[in-house]
Amino acid sequence: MAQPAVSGTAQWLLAAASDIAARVDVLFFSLLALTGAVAIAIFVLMIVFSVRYRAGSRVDRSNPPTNVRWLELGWTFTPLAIFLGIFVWAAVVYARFYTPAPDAMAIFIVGKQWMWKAEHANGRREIDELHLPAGQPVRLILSTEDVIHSFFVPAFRIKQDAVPGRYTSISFTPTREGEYWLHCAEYCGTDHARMGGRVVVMAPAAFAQWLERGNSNPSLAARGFELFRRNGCSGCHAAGSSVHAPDLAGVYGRVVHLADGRSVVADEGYLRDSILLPKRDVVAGYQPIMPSFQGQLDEGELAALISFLKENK
Amino acid sequence: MTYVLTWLALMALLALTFGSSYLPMGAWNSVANMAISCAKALLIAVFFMHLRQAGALLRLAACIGLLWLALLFGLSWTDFGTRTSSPAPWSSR
Amino acid sequence: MSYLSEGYSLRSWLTTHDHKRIGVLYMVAITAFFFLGGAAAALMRLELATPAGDVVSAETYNKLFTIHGVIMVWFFLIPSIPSVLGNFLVPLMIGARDMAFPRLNLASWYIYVLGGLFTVAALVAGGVDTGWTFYTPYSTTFSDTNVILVIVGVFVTGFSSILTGLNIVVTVHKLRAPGLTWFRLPLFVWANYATSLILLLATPVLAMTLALVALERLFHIGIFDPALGGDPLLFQHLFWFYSHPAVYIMVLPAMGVASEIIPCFARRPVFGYRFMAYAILGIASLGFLVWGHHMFVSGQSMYAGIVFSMLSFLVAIPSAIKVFNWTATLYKGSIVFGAPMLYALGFVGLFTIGGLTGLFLASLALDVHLTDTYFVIAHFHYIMVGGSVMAYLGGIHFWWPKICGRMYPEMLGRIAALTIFFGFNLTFFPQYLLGWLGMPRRYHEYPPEFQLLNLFSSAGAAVLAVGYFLPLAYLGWSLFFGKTASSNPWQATGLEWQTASPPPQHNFEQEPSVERGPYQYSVRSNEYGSQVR
Amino acid sequence: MSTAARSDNALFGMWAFLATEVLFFGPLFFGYVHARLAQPDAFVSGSHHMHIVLGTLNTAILMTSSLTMALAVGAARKGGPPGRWLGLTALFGLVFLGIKAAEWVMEFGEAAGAAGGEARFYFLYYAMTGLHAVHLVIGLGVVAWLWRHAKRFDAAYHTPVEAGGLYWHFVDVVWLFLYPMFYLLERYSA
Repeated sequence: MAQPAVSGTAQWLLAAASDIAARVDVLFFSLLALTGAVAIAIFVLMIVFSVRYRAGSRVDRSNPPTNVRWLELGWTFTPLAIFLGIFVWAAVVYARFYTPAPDAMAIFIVGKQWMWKAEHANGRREIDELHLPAGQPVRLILSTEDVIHSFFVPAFRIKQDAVPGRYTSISFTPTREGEYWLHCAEYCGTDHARMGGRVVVMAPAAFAQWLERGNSNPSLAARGFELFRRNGCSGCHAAGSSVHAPDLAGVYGRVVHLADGRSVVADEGYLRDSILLPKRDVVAGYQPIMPSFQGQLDEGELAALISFLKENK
Repeated sequence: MTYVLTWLALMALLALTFGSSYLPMGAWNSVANMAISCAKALLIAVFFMHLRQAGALLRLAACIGLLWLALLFGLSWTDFGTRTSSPAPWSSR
Repeated sequence: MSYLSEGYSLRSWLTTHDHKRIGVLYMVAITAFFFLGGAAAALMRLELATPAGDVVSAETYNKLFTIHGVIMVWFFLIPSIPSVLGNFLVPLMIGARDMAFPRLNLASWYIYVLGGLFTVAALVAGGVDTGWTFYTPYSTTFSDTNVILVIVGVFVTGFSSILTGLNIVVTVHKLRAPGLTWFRLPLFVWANYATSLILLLATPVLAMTLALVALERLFHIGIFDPALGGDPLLFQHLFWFYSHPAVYIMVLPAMGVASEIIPCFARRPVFGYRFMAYAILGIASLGFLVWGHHMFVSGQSMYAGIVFSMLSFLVAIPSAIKVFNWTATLYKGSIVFGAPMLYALGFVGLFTIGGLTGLFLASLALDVHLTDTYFVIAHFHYIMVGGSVMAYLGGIHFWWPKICGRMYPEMLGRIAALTIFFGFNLTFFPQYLLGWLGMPRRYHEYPPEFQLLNLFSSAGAAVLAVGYFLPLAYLGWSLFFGKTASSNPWQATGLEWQTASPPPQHNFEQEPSVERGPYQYSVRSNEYGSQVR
Repeated sequence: MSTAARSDNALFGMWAFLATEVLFFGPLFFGYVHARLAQPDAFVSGSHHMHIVLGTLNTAILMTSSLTMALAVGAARKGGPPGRWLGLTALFGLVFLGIKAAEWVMEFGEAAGAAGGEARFYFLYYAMTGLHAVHLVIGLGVVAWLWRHAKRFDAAYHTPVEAGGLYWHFVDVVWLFLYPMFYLLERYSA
C-alpha cells in the first residue's frame, strides 16, 4: 500500500483510540475468556475420553448413558442464560455508536470509488485523511456518490456502511493522539483495497490550528445559505412568502407531523429525503407541491444545505 | 355443484372488490382488496384444490410457504418499519 | 448384480434413474468444481503472501475471490452432502427402492450441470468481480463484468437444489420401510430432511432476487436503485434470507454424517438421540430468523439489529447441544480411530471453534469491529471447510465400501485426515488474528504489518492442498486395487449396511422390515443391534 | 409401489413445489410493498393507466378456467373423461393470455416514457404479470398434455390431472393478488 507505516498500531495488540474501543475490548476479551474456557473444556473432555475409552483399554464401560435429562436440560438452558447476558451487554455498547453526545461535532464523509472525502463544518475539506481533536465527541454523517462503501477505523473499533441515496451515521470520541489506519471495508470495485488512508487524532489546540490553516472555503453553513437562495428554496420557505410552504427556521431536531399521520424527527436523513424525495414525507397541512432536487444537487451541496438548515435557528 | 357455488362466490367477490375500489376509503381500500383476495384464494384452495378433504400433511404443505413468506416480511419490517418513522430518541434531538 | 454392473457405457450412466448412480454423477461433478474453486483460492493465497499486489492485478484478484465464492458455495458445498451422500444413502437408510421421483432426480443433475456450464462460460468470457454476494448497486450498475451470465448460472442451479430438496422431502415422508417410524430414523436422514426443507423454502427467494438484479442491470430500472427511490438494503435482506439458511444447508448434513460415524466408531449408542433430532429441526427453523446479523453495520435500523442479534444467540443453542452430545457419545465407548472417525472428530473440533467465534459476530458491538474483516473469513471457513468439508470427506470414507465395494487404504486415509486438520488450522487460525487486528476482507493489498500472519496462512494453504489431493489419489487408486469390501465392514447398524456392497439396483433383495431405532451398538463385545433382523 | 401410494407422493410433491413457488414470487411482492410505500402517488397514477375493464374481465376468465379445471378433476375422479373440461380450461387460459398481451402492447408506450416512481411501477407490473404469464404458459403446456392423454385417465388413475389442476389453481391464485395490486389503486380518484 502506498501509505506510510502508521504509528500507534502495535502489531499484536491493536491500539484502542476511542472511548468505545475500551468498552469493545472489555467485551471482546471477556467473551474470548468464556468461549476459550468452553472450547478447552470440550477439547480436554474429547481427548480424555478418546484416550481412556480407546478400544482395548481396560476400563469400566458398564451402562453407557444415552439419555440424561437433567444434563441435557442443563446444557440447553445454561448457555441460553449466558448468551442472553452477552446479547444485552453487546447491545448496550452498540447503542452508544448511535447515541451522539449533545455537543458532538458533525463531520460529513462522502465515499467515492476509491477515496474518502471529508468536510468539516467550517468548510475545510480533506481527502483520504481525517483530522480529529482528542476528547471531542464526533458524529460522522456518511454518504456515497456511487456504490456502498464502509468507513472502518480499527483503532476506534468503528465501522459503518455508506449507502447510496441516504445518510448513515456513527458516533464516538477519539481519545488517543496518533495516526491510525482508515480502510474501506465493504467491497466496492477494482481499487477497494487501496481505498483508505489515515485518521489523525490531534490535541484540541493543534486541531483548531489545523482547521483554520489554509482553509479558503466558506463554512458549510454559509455555502448552504448561498445554495438555499440560488436554488430558489428561499422563494417558498422564507417567512412571508406567498407560497404555502413550511417555515424552516429551527426545523432541525423538531418533531414533524406528516400528512399521513406519522410523525418523525427532522434529522439529516429526513432533511435529505425532503429535498430529494419531497413527496414521500409531506408535512401535515401542506400540499405536495415541492419539486424534487434529485440530480441537481451533489453530495457536497446537500451536506452544505443541511448544515445551513441546522444552524438556521 | 360445490364447484359451481364456489365459482359464483368468486364472481361475487370479484364484483365486490371491483366496486369497493370506487369508494373513497383511503388506506382501507387496499385492506379490503387484500382481504377479498385472501378470501378468494381460500375458496380456491379449500374447494377447487380439495384441501377440505386433504390430510394434515397436505394442509401443512399448503401453509408453510405462506408462513415463510410472512417471516420474510415480518422480520424485514423490524428494519424498514423502524428506520425513519420512529428514530431512536437519541439519534437526533 | 450390483448397481455398478448394470451397465458400463457412458450412456447407461447419463440416462440412469438410479439414485445411487445419480449420487455418483454428482460426486464426479462437484469434485471437479471443488478443485476449480480450490485453484482460485490457491492463487489468492499466493497473492496474499506479500503485502504488495504483485502476483495478479486488482481486477484479477477480485474475480478470483468472486469465482472462488460462487463455485464453492453453489457448485460444491450446497450440493456436496445432500446431493452426493444424501442421494446415495437416504433411500438405502429408509429401506426404499429409490427416490420418490427418480426422473426428476436425474433432471436435477442435468440442471446442476447446465448451471455450472453457464458459470464456467462466464469464467472463460472474462470472469465476474462482484463477490459472491452480488451487492447492489455495484452488481446492477457499476461492475462491467459478466454478472448476468453468472446470475443465470446460479439461478439455474437453484432449481437443481429445489428439485433435490423436493425429492428428499417426499421420499422421507412417503417411502420409509415398514416399522421405520420418525424416531427410528438415523440422524443423517433427519439432517438431510431438514436441509431439504431449507432448500425448498429459501432457494426460490435467492433465485428471484438474483433475477431482479439481472433485470435491473438490463433495463436500468428496478427495486434496488436508490436513484429511483429504491433501497440497496432491500437486496441485502432478500439475499441473506436465503444465504444465511444456506449456511445450515451446508452444515446440517455434515452434522448428520458425524452423528453416524461417531457412535459407530465409539461402539455405543449416540447420546441424546431425541435432543439431537430436535436440535436439527431447531437449527433449520431458527436459522431462518437470523439473517439480519449480516447487516449490523449496513445502515439497517438499530432496532432490527437488536432483534436479529438476540435471535442469532438463540440459534447457537441447538448447535451447542449437538457438540455436547457428540462429546458425551465418546464417554464409556470403545473407540477405534479409523480414518472416518478422525475426520468426524476433526469436524467436531473445528465446528466448535467456528461456532464459538460466531458468538463474537452475533454480539452487536463486536460485530461492528469484526464484520467484513478476516475474522469473518476465518469464522465461516471453520464452519464450511473445517466443518462441512471434513464431514463430507469423513462420509466419503465411511461409505466408500458401500459406494464402490472396495476399501480405501486405511493408513493413507488417516494421514490425509491429519494433514487436512493441520493444514486447515494453519491456514485459517491466523485469519482470526488478522481480523481482530483490522485487516478487511477482499483486499488485494494490505498494510505490511499483516504479512507474518498472512505468510502462515499461505503456508497452511499449501499443506491443505496436499491434504486434499491425497484422497483424490488413493480413493481413485482403491477403485481398481482396493481390498474388496464386505457388506458391513464397520459392523454398523443402519439399513444401508444390510444389503450388498455395492448394493443391487433396487437396493434390497426384499423390502426390509425395521424393528428398532438406530445406533444399537454395544461396547461389551462385537454385538450390535442392526435396525433389521 | 401401488398406484394409490404413487398418487399420494405426486400430490404431496406438488403441494411442496407450490410452497416453493410462493417463495419464488416472494421477492417481487416484497419489492412491490417496499416500492409502493416509498412512492404511493406514483403507484396510484400508474394504476390509473391500467385498463380496468380488461383486467377485471381477465380475472373473471381466469377464475372460470379454475372452475373448468376443477370440473375436469371432478370428472376424472368419477371416471368420466376429463377431455372436454380440459379443452375449455386451455381455451380460457389462451383468451386470458391474448387479452394480457394486448394490454402489454397498449401500455408499452406509457411504460417506456415513465420516470421515477412510475417507471418502477411499470417495472414491477411487467415483471410480475410477465412471470405470472410464464407460469400460465407452463400451465397451458401441462393442460395440453393432459388433454392429449385424456383417454388414459379413469377413476382409478388420474393423478396427473389432480396434480396439473393444483398447479393451474395456484397460477390463478397468484393473479387474484396481482389484480388489485395493479388495477385497483384509488380508482375513485381516477
